[in-house]
Amino acid sequence: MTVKARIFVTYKESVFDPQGQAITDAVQSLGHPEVEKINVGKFFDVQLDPATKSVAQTVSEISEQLLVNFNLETYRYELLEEQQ
Amino acid sequence: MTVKARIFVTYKESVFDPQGQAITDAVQSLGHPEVEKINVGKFFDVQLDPATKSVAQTVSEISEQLLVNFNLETYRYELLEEQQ
Amino acid sequence: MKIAIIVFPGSNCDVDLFEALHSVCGATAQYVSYQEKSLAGFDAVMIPGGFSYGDYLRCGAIARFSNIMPEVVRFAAAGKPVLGICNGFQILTEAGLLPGALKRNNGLKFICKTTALTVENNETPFTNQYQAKEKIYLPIAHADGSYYAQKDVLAQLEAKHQVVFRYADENPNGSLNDIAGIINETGNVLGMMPHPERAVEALLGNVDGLRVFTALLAGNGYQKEAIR
Amino acid sequence: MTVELEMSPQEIKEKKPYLEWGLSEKEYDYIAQKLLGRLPNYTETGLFAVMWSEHCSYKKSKAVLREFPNKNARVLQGPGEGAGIIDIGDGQGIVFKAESHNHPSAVEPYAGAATGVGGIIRDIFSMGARPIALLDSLHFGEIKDSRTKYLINEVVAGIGGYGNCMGIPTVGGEMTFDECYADNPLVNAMCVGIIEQSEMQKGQAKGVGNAVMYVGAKTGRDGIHGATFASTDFSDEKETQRSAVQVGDPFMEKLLLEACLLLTSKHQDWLVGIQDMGAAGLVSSSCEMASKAGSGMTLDLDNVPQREDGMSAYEIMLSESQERMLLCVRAGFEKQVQELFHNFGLDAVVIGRVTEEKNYLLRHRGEIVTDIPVTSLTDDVLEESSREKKPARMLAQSRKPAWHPGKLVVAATLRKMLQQPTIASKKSFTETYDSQVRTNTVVGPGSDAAVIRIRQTNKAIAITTDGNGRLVYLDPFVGGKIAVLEAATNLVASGATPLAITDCLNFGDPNDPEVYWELHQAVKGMAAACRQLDTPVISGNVSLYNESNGTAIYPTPMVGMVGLLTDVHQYLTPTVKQVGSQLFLVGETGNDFAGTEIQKMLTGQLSGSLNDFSLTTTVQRLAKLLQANQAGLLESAHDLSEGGLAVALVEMTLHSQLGLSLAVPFAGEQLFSETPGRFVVSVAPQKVAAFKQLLGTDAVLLGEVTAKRELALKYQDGTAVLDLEEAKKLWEEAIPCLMKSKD
Ligand SMILES: Nc1ncnc2c1ncn2[C@@H]1O[C@H](COP(=O)(O)OP(=O)(O)O)[C@@H](O)[C@H]1O
Ligand SMILES: [Mg+2]
Repeated sequence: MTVKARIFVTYKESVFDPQGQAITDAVQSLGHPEVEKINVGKFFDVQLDPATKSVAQTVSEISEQLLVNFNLETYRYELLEEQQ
Repeated sequence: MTVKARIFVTYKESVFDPQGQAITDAVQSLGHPEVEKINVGKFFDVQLDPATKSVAQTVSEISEQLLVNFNLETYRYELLEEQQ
Repeated sequence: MKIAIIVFPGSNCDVDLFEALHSVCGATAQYVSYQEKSLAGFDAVMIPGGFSYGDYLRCGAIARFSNIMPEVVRFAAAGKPVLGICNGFQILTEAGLLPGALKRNNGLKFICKTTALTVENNETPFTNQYQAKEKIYLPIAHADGSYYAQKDVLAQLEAKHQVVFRYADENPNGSLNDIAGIINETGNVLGMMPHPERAVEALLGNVDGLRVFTALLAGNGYQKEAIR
Repeated sequence: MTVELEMSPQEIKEKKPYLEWGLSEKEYDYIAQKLLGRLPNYTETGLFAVMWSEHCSYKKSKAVLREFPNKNARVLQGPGEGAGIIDIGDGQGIVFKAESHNHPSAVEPYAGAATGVGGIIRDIFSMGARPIALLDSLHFGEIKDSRTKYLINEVVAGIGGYGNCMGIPTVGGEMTFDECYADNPLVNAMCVGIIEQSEMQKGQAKGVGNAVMYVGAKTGRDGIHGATFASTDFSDEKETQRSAVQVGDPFMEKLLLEACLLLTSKHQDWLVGIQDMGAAGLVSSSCEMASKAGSGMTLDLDNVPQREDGMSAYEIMLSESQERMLLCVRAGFEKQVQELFHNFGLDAVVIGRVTEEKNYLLRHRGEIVTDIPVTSLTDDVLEESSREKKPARMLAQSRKPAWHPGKLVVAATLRKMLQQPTIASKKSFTETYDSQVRTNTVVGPGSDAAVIRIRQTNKAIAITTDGNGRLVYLDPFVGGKIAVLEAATNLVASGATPLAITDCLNFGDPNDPEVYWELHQAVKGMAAACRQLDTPVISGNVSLYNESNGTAIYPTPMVGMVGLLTDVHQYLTPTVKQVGSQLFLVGETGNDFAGTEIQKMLTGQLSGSLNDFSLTTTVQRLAKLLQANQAGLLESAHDLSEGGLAVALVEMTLHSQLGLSLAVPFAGEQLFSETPGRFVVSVAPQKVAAFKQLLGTDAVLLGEVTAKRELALKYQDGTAVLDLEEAKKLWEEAIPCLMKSKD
């Protein structure tokens, strides 16, 4: 069986995100005063077989080992629906 | 009022994503045979005021103008719950 | 002194480092593949700049899982000198040998230019041939060189004089406290974004980086502090 | 992905899908009747269409390209291989080539520019050479709308993104701005490599039974029909129908580079031939390798590493996925080659064999999908003769009186001119290129030419790219001469002896007789200059159909020239060095205002005819200057190009703290004349006598270097003073300011 988990990685609140800032500025200058702020993050869609290890465990292991730099970033994850 | 929309941007299926490949390889070689594949995407959390323009309209406008490169990428969006 | 230059897939300043050590300083340097499992026989380790693993995910994130890295960690723990330049610095932070992280430049672009630096700590094995607070010029060439660490970590770095190089006239990338290079607490692991190996020959217009290497090669007795 | 149902040969004949792929009815009939004696199937028709496209076959430009000189005693490899090679002594060669990626960059600027760089790098290491430098030649619309700014930012980022990651320094180039390039920007890249002559490779597949091996990235549906796409002009309608964009992976290419160089330098006994998969991917690389060696070849397409499911033979053969190479490996060494590549984490797979029969045989899913003579794809192309006609605009121009700027307020004009994007500092772009990696860059971006030291020797090479569409537009023949001459003057001003050139011929639709005439005349002019300079054309590239919605760009041949310094320490830069040095103008100044920066700035358009000039006299002047430099008489040198003497003088002071006090023997406006083949040099006081004696009347003393940070000018009808710190600021800030401004 295969399930899909989506891991969201974002900068911690206290970390300045120059890209988010640049995109917010650009969007506003393109004529979107209705946009107040844009934050940028990345996500990882992990396709995995939960037979031997729980999804939660795989996700926390790979996030801690590789996907997330805890100096800067935090993460959350969710399971994706099959039809996705 | 302020609402939050999350725009997900991913490569189109046929586009080669070297980064996803490299991360998949790395995770597997770290001892995660249960992981079959990792795809990478980015997301934008857009904080906006829907008083003058609908969320759907703002999202489609800024995606087309700036956030998404339609040669390579596609997007979807969802509204985020308030407490998020 | 025999120096190991670690080569990862995607390293590209390895040759420059080798030439600086070998052709310019006359030192014994040897390339060591990321696949190796031993650093036996080496007296110093240098991790060159470049784009290990294409800088995919985060700069240096994937490289730190190579075979050689546990050995580099052991080498550092033994108090022997380790120098990481540019991508090498990023790898050292990802590996936890140095605190903090290197983020995308505030201007979001790759920058290649000469920057002014102040030597903040001239009591390290790499900088003891510079004057205290000496102003020098070294090239940078990176897209992700903005140093970040949490407040308490920064305070500690400052308190313990672990900031070795600071950008002087202008901060090119948004580094906190204008940090361009830091050393670990024990004083044997240096990470720096500027490229001293690009500034060792008058023909190329700059020799301000030379003393990083000559200091290490001369080994002016500063290691004793490093070995607790 | 849906598998398209392929048309039968009969359906192809009736429905003529090949017309859309760029094959004409005449060509189709010739293939069916004369070459095959039967109707080609779907895959075969696709192969012919792509191989017979202008991009692969040069069927329209071949006749013209024959006019280029391409041999002399130094040429080790002329046009025909991945790149040309020139002898620099000590058993070493310099390998170089330039390539255009205009159309892909217009569609997807980051990936287009990046894969352009990736492609030209593969051309260099496919010869067995280590790439040591990259240059670019970029032409965009005026920096005013957000689309142009986006194109500029993305193209520059794509070039830097690829080269920086590869660890190949981008050391120079050129960048101009003109409305004609707004929808069709020109993105040309040049790569230079160094080779041990004993390690030179060829793209050939010979020796019956030898293996054809595929190495590098997997094949996807990227850029299918990219090559034929490049051969038909854009219209907005087509822009929406384009096929998958090719994305580059410089990390993969870095691994491929190191693996291939290990193979070519250490294991020559395993290797018969090597070629990169560029335009038209697997088909063009494989059939060219076979045809060059007079061999036949069979390929088993099921063995081709694939990234996507259900790819047809047509798609596999035509895919332009990046970072792939094709090898011909001596039978029995396949395992060793495989292992070598595996050590770099790369795929290496036997996909076919060299055969005795001279046919090109492809198998896919148990069927023979192609069986045609190898040479039918490469050698039997119907060369097309084209009609030529002198453009009507030229005839009209020649009847008008020449444009003259009239009396000018020199200082104000100069200040304004320093802010013209074509003249202003490009530092905000070149700073995003790693120009120093490999630590051989003696002179990087911002001088007349880049100077790269050759390690383990006392030598250096100098490299430049130049092109000036405006001049070629006004007079293709004289403009073509000037394009080559300007490259040569840039090298001489850097202290180097010009050796050879590569080129990219960026033109419009060759079916337009006026465009074809421009192409032909420009090549004639370039060839004449190359002959006089003894700088053969050892490689190059043609990019036609540079039009959008029916309007062509200026005809813009780009010249990439390489020169040699036998002693690296003799390199020169424009920057003046010390107070008291004497400044000389070398070469006569005329009223050359047609197509100049001053004309464009003051009138907003180009008009007039170019004055022809003597190549013999000019080339003699270059030789004398080289002689003066070799005798150690020059302190700095700068050739005059856009903006004429006025701009050149300012440029010589920009990176110093010094000033100039000069008197020029002509009228104020002539400070902006762009008479080709001129230089300004500075000479230390104690060398002046020797310099004067060598140069004779060719050099005119203008004045001297001062400690005051100003340019003080006397001219026949007035005086001018320019604050150089202010001038520098204007020059530096012009482009960043334009790039930031809101539309
Ligand atoms: N796109 C570019 N890439 C790299 N270097 C560039 C680029 N554009 C301009 N330069 C550098 O800026 C300098 C001036 O360019 P240019 O005005 O074309 O010089 P010239 O007129 O002497 O040929 C050259 O050193 C060139 O290398
Ligand atoms: Mg010049």
